[in-house]
Amino acid sequence: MTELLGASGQLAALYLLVGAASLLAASGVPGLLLDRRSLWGERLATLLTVIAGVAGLVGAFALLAATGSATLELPSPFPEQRTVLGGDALSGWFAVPVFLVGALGSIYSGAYWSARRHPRNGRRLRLCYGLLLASLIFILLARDGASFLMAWEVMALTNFFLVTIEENDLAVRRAGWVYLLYSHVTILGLFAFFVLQHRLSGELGFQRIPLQATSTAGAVLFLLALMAFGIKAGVMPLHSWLPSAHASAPSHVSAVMSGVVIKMGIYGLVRTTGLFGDLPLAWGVTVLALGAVGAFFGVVFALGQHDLKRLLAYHSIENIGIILLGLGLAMVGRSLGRPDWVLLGMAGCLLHVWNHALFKSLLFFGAGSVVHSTGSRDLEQLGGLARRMPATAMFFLIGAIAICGLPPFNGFVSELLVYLGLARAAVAPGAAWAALAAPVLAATGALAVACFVKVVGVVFLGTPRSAAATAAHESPLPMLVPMAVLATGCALLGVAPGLVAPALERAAAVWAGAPLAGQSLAELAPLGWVSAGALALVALAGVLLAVVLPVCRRGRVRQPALPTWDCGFAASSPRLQYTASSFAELITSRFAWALRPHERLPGIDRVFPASASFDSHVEDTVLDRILAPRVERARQVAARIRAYQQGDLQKYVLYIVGAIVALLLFNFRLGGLVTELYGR
Amino acid sequence: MAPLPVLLPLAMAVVVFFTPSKRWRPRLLAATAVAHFALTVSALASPALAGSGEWLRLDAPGRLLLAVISLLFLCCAIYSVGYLRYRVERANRRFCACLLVVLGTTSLVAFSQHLGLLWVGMEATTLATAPLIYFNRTPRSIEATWKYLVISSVGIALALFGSFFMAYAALHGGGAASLLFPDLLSGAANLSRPWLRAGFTLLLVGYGTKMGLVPMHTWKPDAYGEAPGVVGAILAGAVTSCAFLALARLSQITAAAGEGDYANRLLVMIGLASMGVAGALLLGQRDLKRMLAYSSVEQMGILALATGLGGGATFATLLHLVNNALGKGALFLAVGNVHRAFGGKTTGEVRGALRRLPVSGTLFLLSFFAVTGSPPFGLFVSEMLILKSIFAAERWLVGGLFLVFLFVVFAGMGATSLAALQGRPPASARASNYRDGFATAAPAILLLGLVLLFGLHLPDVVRALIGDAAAALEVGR
Amino acid sequence: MSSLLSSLVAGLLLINLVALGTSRIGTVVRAVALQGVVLGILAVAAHGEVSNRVVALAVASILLKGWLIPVILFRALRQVAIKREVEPSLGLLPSLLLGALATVLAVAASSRLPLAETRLAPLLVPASFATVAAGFILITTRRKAISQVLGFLLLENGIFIFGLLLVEAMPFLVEVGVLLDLFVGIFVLSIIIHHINREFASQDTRRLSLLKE
Amino acid sequence: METLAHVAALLLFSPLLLGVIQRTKAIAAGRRGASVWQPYFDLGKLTRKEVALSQTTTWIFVVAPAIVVATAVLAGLLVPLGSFATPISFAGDFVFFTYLFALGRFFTAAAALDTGSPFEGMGAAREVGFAWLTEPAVFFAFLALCRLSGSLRLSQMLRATEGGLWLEHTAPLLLTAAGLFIVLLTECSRIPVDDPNTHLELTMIHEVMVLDHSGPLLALVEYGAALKLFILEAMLLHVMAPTAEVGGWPGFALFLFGLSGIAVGIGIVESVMARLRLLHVPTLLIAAILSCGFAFLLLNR
Repeated sequence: MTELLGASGQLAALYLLVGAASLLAASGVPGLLLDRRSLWGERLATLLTVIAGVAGLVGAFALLAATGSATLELPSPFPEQRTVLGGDALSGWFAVPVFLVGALGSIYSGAYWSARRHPRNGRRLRLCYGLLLASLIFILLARDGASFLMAWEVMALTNFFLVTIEENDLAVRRAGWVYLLYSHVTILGLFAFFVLQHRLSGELGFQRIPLQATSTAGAVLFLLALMAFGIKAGVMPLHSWLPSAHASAPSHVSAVMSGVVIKMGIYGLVRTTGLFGDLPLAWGVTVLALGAVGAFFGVVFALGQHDLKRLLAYHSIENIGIILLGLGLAMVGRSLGRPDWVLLGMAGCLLHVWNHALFKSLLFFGAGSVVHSTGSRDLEQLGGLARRMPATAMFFLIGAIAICGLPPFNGFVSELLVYLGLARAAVAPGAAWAALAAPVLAATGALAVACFVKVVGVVFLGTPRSAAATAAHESPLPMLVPMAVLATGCALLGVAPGLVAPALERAAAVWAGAPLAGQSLAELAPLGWVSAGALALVALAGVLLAVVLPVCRRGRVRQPALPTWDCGFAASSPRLQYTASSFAELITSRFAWALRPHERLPGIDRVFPASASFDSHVEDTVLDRILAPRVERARQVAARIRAYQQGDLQKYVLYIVGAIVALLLFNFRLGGLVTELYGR
Repeated sequence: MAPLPVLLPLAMAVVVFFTPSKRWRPRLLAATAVAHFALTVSALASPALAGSGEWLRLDAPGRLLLAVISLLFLCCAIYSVGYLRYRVERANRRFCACLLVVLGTTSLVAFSQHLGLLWVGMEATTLATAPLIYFNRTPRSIEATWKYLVISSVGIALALFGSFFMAYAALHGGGAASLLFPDLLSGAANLSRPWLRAGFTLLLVGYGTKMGLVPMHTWKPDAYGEAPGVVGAILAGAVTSCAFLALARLSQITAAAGEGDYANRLLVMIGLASMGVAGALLLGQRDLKRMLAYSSVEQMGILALATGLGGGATFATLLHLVNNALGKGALFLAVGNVHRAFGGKTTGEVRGALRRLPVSGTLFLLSFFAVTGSPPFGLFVSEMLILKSIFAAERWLVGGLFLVFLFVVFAGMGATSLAALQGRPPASARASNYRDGFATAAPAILLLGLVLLFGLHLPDVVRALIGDAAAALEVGR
Repeated sequence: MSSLLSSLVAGLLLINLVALGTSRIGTVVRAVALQGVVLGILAVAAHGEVSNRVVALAVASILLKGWLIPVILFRALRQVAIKREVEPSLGLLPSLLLGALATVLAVAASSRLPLAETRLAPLLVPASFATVAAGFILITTRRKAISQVLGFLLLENGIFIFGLLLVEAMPFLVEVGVLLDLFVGIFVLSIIIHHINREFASQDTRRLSLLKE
Repeated sequence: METLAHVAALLLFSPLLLGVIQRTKAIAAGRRGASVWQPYFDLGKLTRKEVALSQTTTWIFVVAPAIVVATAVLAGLLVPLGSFATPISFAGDFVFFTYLFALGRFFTAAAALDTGSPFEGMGAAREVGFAWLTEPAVFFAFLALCRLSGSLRLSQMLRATEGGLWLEHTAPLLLTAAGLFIVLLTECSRIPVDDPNTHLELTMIHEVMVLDHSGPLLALVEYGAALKLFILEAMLLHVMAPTAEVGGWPGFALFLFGLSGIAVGIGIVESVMARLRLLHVPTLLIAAILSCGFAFLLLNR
């Protein structure tokens, strides 16, 4: 790998990132001093965020251009500890989407959550938004446990305030509460993780752990990290907080949450697995299995939804699964000493992190634009929006194709890398079982196609299913420009993935702990061919359209245009269209055992049944069918303990007597007294 | 002769008691608190002022305790100036006087080097706080006062019994039966083991009652629930700290006498029990102030547990003591404001506090996160250090339970607090004249700010103060 | 001399049983007062050489426990206008038996504890244990608030008995402080009792259970 | 030259296979039937007809057929014919291959929903509802072929059977072939999965999706279907027979003949079998997954 940037340049980049992060943290502050309705507050916030975003992107790319890492030290609240900030290619890689999506989201919010329409909570939103982005950067730069945890918690709390910004809604409060509980489990897990890691390595932070990971302590460490970061990333089955939280937040916040915040969990997993000198095979297999399960069932649950944003949230779970497949493959490769798998897996994992950030934020922006103009997130209320908001439809379609991993967009590239790694495993002797993930991934892809055909079709195509959808209008420019940027990004990475190959290699090298000898992405993956294929596809389609479109223009179209052929079925109405649920039914019915849909079926009791209605909605099975009952039981146990605080003074005094007697008996049982007596 | 920080408040108490003007009493209170703080600072600065008597001397732990007490009182005094302005209907003669007495007696505890004298201070504190709890003159507050008095008197009596056992242990050991901490420590080797054990057990129960360790915690929710927020702050911040320091000294002596394992086992057991029971009682708690009481029980449990780790975590424990005192103070004051503004303290009556009281509501929310040990607040640092020494001692089970209980407590407190903070104020909530003012908001902000500061960067002064105290409590372990 | 001591101690134990055995609160108050006086005498008798300090202490405690506190309690008793403890949560006879049992256990326990010297301790240690136990029984079985105060007094007396073993250990200041605290405590308690009576129109502590989970 | 032949065969030969199938069915049913060239006439006629566009449809409806054909052609360039070198070949091109068809499916289904007709929505639902079972089967087949050939390039994977390997690994190859045949029947919407020339919309899958297409657009759709059939048959043939053994032009001719043979086979299946109930189709597809999966496992013994 070529050294493009010296150590000094790296340090400068690090300072640049810190500065940008501080700017982000400050972005919401001026608004506090201004009137809650004044537009200047939000304009200023957006301006600061965009400046910080540009500066940060420069810094992040600078880090990506260098090997090795730069660090700087500050005093710490802990005795004999230092606060250490550091920057390397891995941090840089994860920092890029933070700045990009963050800045775009801030622009988007100017129209989506304007101070005019939301005077009450606009200032709080902008303040927390800036703090959230800043904390994300500090998470990426923190090298010691204490500051990592601090930044982590700031992220968790600001994120909580953003989720509960519309706290009047009970559902939002519940979503926020579940989120808060989960994130506290995370923080406690990390708490234990770092303390244990300090116990093992004598260093409270991201230092290589000397002891071999095969020991029990190592395994405990790994499991703690997997739990804590898994919750944040939304790894099945630790994902339950995610769908409702992402659905409740304002759309540009959902975009940031889904696009970059949950990636911090991935970042944590990558960092921690990178800490260990050696990786047991079992760990890689575990991650691989989690990835497969998450990807498949994530999309299955998504098919069951008819809330647009919940559906997208479940797709985040699916994509996290795909990312984990890459990570797991890399881990297996390291255990089995196969640098080519390591590079392919890690590259797939990291590239998909970027890709998901691009198309998932794009989709959430699109969803937000739909909500903005129709005021509804319910798929069954929408339809025919492509005619009313063509630009949004266009961008959403691009995002949909990209998230399905179809060429010529970016999703395909990262999935291809993972597939290549898996196929190499299939060819290799003795590790073919790893390749079993490939068919699962294929099924996932096909289901994703099904799901997004459903979304695009039901939301944007056909005819409107409600008055709100009929009255829909195109969103203002500040909401469209960010989508355009992201869509361009999807296309660019899809057509020219070669651009990021060197950066990918550096980041993967950081994880592997040493440059991967003799491995280069250019040799392992046909990135050039991918570009060629994508371009060929576009060209072919272009040529055909050049032939077809004139035909469809010039007089050959039957005038006047007539309604759709209804197969002789008179009185066809928009209500007759296939709904989202009915579209997915063929698939979801096969997974009723996992989805547990709540259904209300009308019974047909007489010859001419009256008009009846059928509805079904899918809750989060893990949360509602598994966790909720356990929590209820815990409550009952607690209630039993309460009964002892029954307000009777005499009983209280009896407790004291009991305590003395018990402790003295404990004293006797220890036998210390006896030995004292007879010892003398 | 007893030093000024003890005498001044007591004298002022008398003055205040005989001050006719209702408006001047709170001001005198505040003035005294300021003076006391000044005295404390000077005492910290120059050992000469730290008293030189054999019984009344300010050693390092005492210095730390005195600093905490004085600071907390300063804030509470300023707060009560604003608070009493809203309670003009109540006579504040006893209130102000008793507050000052408590200040004096707690300072006495900080100064006392003699087990018996320390006991006198604690008992006096108990008696002086009773009228404070009784401030509201409602049947509920009477009941609370009654329970508080009986239970803590019984407990404190047991502490006296334990102190006698200690003396007898010394006597039996053949030494002069002295209850001076230095003597006990130096002569620890030949204390009679059974009397020592029995004595420590009784003292643990006795001062544990004042701290509110399970199962002696029963008075706490009632007292904290019915007393004004400022009194709760003092009880949870200052009085418990005094009791804890007594326990810490005693466990040090016990350890020096070679019975450390025994004492530690008791402390860890009781500490975990306190955390667990507090967590259970916090789940589904609907009363904000009782919630604070149980949270205090949990914090005391953490302190006991950390002390039971056998010296490894002394610095962390004392840091936690400081953080808890300040954080609890902030929380109590903020909740007190909310209580004022809604005229109720159950989640049925209090909703949408964030909207009705932007300042106090936010303070409430933040200090909730602070008290549950979320970074970047100070309690996070101390809890992390404590967990560190738990793992360092390879008490994996204890560590696991510690984490689980922390989560349960967070879940319980969070559900209650958020129910009170979020949403819209209920129509039933009667409008009140209470608005966030300087006197009622600033103290909480100051306390919370300090907790935050200790979380981000521990000033060298504080670090030195805690470090010396820790070193002093490590001697002979 | 030791016969005097032993008879005094026996008296103490007897008083405990009386306090446990009667339902008339007035009697209990008198019993506790008498116990205070006996304690004073014991304090002097316990120590061979009679120093002014011991005497002063004895006089103080006799005055306080034998006169002042009973006066306060009788006043309280008059205010609340009740005569006897009806329906205790544990019947009189059982509590009596319990007290006897506690005494036996106290003797047994103290016999197993290592004692410094053999003149006083064998008498005083069991006596103090037994009295403390009696105090606890009184607090936990009687329902009237004032009876609980009396139980607390017994508890204090028991501890005082033990304190006699180490007069030289206790600085005068502390002794006085203890007595002062005791006095103030009883005083405050009687005030609260007064308020309880006014607010709840009763002395029954069962009414005092508004505050619970 | 070879590339030219490849492209020519792909573009021109594919409709013939449809004709062959129709003819076979006709003969099997005792009729003379239309000539095998009939599909060409149909396509020609359709291109000359006018287009009828529904009021509800958007640009997606127009773009979809073009994309279907484009993807099919591109995919066709990845599959070797006979022993000739493939025009495009790179490591992992089998993923590209599969995802191209997925893209085509995406647009076909989207276009169907674009019309807003309940029937076409139904067809789209069925199309995507079966595809998620065919793709794993295809990937298992590919994994087996990777394993067999030790290469990640479609051109070499499909020629893995040369050099007597075929006789060595008969069992897994036959299993794979069986699985792929089921996939082919599903993807090209043949009996027993779908009946291309039924007239009851409620029972259709592919046909009902394109009800609203007309004129040149319909021509493109039909042509795309023909290409798909051609490509999948080519794949199947490679797996079924050691196609690489006979090299050069004779091999190429032989290969095309083999394709027609498979078409005949399909025709016979269509005439002897009845259409399955929709609910039983997934079972059939799971059988396809299993047989390909077994093939892969067998190769890992």
